[in-house]
Amino acid sequence: MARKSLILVSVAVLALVMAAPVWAADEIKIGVLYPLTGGAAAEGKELRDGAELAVEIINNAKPELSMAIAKNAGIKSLGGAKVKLIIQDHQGNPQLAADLAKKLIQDDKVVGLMGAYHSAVTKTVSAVAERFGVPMINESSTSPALTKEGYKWFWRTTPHDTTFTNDLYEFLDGLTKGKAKGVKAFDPKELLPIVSACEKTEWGANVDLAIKEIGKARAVPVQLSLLYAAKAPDLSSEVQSLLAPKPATMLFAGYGADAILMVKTLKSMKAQPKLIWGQNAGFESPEFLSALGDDVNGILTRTVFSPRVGQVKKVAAEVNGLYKAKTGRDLSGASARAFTATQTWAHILEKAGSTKPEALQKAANEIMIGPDELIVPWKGVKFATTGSDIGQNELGTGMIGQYQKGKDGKITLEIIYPFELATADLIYPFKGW
Amino acid sequence: MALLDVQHLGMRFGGLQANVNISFQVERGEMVGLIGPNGAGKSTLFNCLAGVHNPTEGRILFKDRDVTGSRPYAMARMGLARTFQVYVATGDLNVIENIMVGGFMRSRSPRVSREKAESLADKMNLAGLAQERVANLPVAAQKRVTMATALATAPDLLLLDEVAAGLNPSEIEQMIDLIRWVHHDLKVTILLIEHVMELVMKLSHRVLVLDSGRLIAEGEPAAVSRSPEVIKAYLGERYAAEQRGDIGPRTSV
Amino acid sequence: MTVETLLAQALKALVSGLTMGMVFGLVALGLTIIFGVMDIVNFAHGEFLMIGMYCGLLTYSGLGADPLFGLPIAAVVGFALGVGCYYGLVQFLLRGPMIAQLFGTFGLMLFLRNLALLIMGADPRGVHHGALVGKSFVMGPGIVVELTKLTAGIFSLLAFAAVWWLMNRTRIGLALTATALDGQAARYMGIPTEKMNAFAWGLGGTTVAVAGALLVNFWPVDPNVGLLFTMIAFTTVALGGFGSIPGAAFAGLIVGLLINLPPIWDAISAFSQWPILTAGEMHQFKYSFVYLAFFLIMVLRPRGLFGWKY
Amino acid sequence: MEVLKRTFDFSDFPRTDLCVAGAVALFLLIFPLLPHSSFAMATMIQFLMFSVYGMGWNTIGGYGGQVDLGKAQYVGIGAYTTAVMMIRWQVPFWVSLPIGMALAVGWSFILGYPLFRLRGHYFAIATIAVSLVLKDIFEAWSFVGGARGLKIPLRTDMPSFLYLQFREDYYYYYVILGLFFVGLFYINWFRQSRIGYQLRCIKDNEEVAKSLGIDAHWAKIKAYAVATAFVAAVGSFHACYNFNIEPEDTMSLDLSVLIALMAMLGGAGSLWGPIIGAAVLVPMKNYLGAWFGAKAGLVGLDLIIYSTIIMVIAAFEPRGIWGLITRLRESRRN
Repeated sequence: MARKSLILVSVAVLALVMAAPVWAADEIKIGVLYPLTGGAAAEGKELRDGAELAVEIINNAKPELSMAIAKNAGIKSLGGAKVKLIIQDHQGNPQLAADLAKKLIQDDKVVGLMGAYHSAVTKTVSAVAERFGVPMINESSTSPALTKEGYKWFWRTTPHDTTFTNDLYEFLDGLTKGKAKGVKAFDPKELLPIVSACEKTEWGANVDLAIKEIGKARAVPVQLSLLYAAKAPDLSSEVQSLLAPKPATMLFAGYGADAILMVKTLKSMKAQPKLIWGQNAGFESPEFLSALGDDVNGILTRTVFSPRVGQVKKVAAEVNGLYKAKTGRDLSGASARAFTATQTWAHILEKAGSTKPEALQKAANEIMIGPDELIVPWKGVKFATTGSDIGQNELGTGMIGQYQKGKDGKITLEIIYPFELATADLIYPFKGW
Repeated sequence: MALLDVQHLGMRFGGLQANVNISFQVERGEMVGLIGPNGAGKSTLFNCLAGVHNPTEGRILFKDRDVTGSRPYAMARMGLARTFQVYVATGDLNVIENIMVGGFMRSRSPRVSREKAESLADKMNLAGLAQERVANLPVAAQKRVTMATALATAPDLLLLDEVAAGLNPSEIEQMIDLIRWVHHDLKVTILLIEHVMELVMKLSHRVLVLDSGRLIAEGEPAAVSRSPEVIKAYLGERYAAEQRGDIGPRTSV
Repeated sequence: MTVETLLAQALKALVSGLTMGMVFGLVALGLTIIFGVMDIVNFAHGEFLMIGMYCGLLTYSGLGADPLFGLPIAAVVGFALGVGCYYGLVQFLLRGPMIAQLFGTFGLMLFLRNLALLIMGADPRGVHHGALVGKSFVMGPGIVVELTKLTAGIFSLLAFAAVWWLMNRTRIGLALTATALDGQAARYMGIPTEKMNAFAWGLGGTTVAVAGALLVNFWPVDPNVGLLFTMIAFTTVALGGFGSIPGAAFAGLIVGLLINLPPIWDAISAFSQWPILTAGEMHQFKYSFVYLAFFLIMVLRPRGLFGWKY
Repeated sequence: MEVLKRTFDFSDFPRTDLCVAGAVALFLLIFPLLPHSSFAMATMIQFLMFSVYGMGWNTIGGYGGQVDLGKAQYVGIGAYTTAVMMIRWQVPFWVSLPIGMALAVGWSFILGYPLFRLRGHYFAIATIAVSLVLKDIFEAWSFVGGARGLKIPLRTDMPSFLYLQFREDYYYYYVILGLFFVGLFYINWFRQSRIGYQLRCIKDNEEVAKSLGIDAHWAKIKAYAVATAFVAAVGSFHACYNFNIEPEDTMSLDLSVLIALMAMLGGAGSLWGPIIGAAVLVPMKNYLGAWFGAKAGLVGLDLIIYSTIIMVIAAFEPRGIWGLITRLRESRRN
């Protein structure tokens, strides 16, 4: 018995005391945390593919691309060192993500981190990065609270929900003034009342807050807002409440299956709003489209990227071509943002000329990437160093897209905001199901 | 004053009147038998006394206090212990630990109750089985364990529930000696509920007879066994009794 | 808001609650059959539902047929699954204590869910076309009834009647009841209790898998969908009393009505602004009402509303 | 004195067990000095956390035989007490730890009274239900951050033992290791104490227990409170270790089930069971996930293996791994 236990113990010891793997010296390792399994696995794969494409472009000279990172192979100021991503799967679990972040920092000795999609996970990982003084760039978590901590080692390239919600109200305002392509000006009262429903975790609760506060400040208050449990079998009572004030504008924030169920329930209860808008995530994911089919026609979603950007940005079309050749899919909001964050890492490394944390911190705070470099339709990447949003990219902007069924019967996400980038006429009012 | 005083006790389950107007007393130091045919209401009465059921009528005085409707654990703490017909103990407690649990009622200290349990086990011929699980023991030993456990609570009155059922004649003899020892040496008053007449007749100072929920006779064993009421009550069971051959008063019918 | 709108909201909530309640009852039916016969709570119940849903989905996406043709397929798959789980796992669990049974079926739940993940992937999927898909009809002023839910509700009534008939009026049902009341006695009477248990699992699996194939006409399906229904099914079954078939039907309705309270509250709160829980906030506690009602009824009546087993 | 003696009295275990236990204790003490990966360190901390959770659950679930699937709510109470007090009033961890335990225990008394009127499956499901109600309340309660949760701000004076904020994990390791040993010795006292024996008797046969003067209802409530104190303490630690808590991760059904599962698989109702359960399941979960999940593309395979092991143990040795060891030992003796 004793012998057996001892064997068990020593096996456990061996399993735990696994030495950290050793990597070649001329590689710059960046630790990446994405949800490759679990509820957001599909988005996780998009993110990974986007980041890996960026690394390919960084590490190989691709003079045909009009991007700084494509000019030469590797990071020039570091003697052409190659970037290597070490990708870990956090399964959407904040605790596991924190453990993996520690592993990346201490065992793999990465120079920086990138990730982690879910706002709740990014929150935990950014705390680890801050504790260890390791720079972290976040590509796609949009909870405004993440940059309210005053962290010195956390930067976020994507615009956050306050920006997106501001965009939404800008859009509604412009819409009534006749700025939207194909729609004449009309009485703003037509868009009232506004109702909203958000799923109740970290992210949805923050979106709910932003929608209410910004609406109030702009004197278009939300009449009814509610939070619902995403892991629930039925949304009919929520929809009944939402429909009670006969809403013209309906705003949503949902992650995955709940967003699909919400639209199905709206349809079954014969909702007739003029406008349905979703705050990305569940409303922008590929399965939203595949599960609902034609039912999405006319629904709006906030996004940061659509293949249609290629019509107005040459570099976006070029990168999208490479991405499609590699994966067979178009770039999505997730993959485009992962690409941009990886690109930002390359610029920071180039500027720092070193992999020391302090040099990277200084470079990140000083960096300025112009709009021509980016595939996303932003004004650039420049991080705030003062104010209430430290580490936030000040030049990021959002977009609003609309699912539209084309003549060929295929559904595409057309850009309708910013108005100057619009790729199609807005379908307004919502035609119903 | 009587140790146990039952006054006009009645128990009704829905439409079924299991006990009707039962009154009797048990004096300190007595050994009383409670008999009756199947379905006479013995178990119901027993459960009322032990606090399992709350009687619907009448009251129970124990040590001059009204204990009607007290919970089983409260009855036990007041000094009324009981045994179980079938002592189911499937868990991981062994014999000595089972007895210890009884001892814990009077003492917080594991050392004190272990010593007490060991001395009881020794006296009740359980010392050799101390480390066994109760479920693995033969019936006779299980009966001794349930008695020892009850005795560990240092009761004033011990209710014995069919301690002889399922035992062979020689085991019954041993059980009789054991009960005498408990009564005499430990100075515990005993109320026996029993099917095995031999045991009741040999041990009891006084016998109570229940039939159809009523107390139909009370008195010394010999007198009760001649009572016409009692004989009539057992007539219905006569066939079975002849088969078993364990009913004493049959010859006097 | 006026009293009329309040009444209209209440009526809508009532209709919605009753239809949803029948759906919950249908989902819970299989659980209560299994519990009734052998005192075992099946944690994997929701996963059986999920498998039924995938049967419907694959009929649609794989064979290109109406998802309703998946119903018989789901019935066969559900029966095989139930019987397979019984002989492969549950018969061993029955020998152990309750805690082993709980964790055994919990393991089964994890197993089936992750098997589905491995095979089907994580994406939620839905059906686009079919006789029931996306159809609903208006019943009176503003009351909309979803056709899938209504069909499931009618189906639920039929299933309850059929199972009640089976349990009370047929030889096999009487044998099941005998097994449920006293397995050992039933064995002495020559009832093959092992087979009866397996049959109960098969029957439970069939009802829930068929429910799943029906629900996929409305609900999107992903490997985690089972969990959403499992807790509701548990409370429904416990509320009605474990093992009670009419109890499950009745408790399903109660649960359905309880989760439709928030819209009524919204209408009421329009009359005056309450300091806490203004319109909309009640939805966060939608399921708490179910759990609280369950807890209170349990404490006041520990066998459940119709329970005969403790 | 007797109490103290019993706390450290392991004499009823065979010598081989004590040798193994001593070796493991030594290993745990020197683990941070051995070469290790930080993932291993994080795994060890989780192992210790789940051991203490399991030891707590074992009092009511193992010794008392009441299948409690709602322990996560007390993890939440402990975690939230510490986080709220630290954020709002700068109260040190060591002060909020006992307060959190006291609050959780108080709540457990309120809940325990009605809960223990139920038995068996009804009890198990009711514990889940009340736990989910509390989670709903916390998700809506803005004072504790609602669904957005709470984040403990990083201090500038790290390492701070008072506020339990460290950069390196081995500090946390030794804190939780301390809790682990305190818990282990407490349980060792508990199992040999009056309440310990009484609970085991209740588990055996409640009728018998009552006839021996045991107020079974009250004894269960007491054991439930002890279990609660354990998980609330680890909850407080969890808040400081993670810096960041939400109802979703501290009060979820998953956590409740995991706590009970580890204790049960290791061997409910034995001193070593919960520790063995955590030692097997935590590394398995973490490392299987790392091996199969992302790398091999076999999503879900890790949990399939994991759940198969759960099913096999539940089916063939309901007393868990410790039961298996006991059985092997008995068969060797015979």
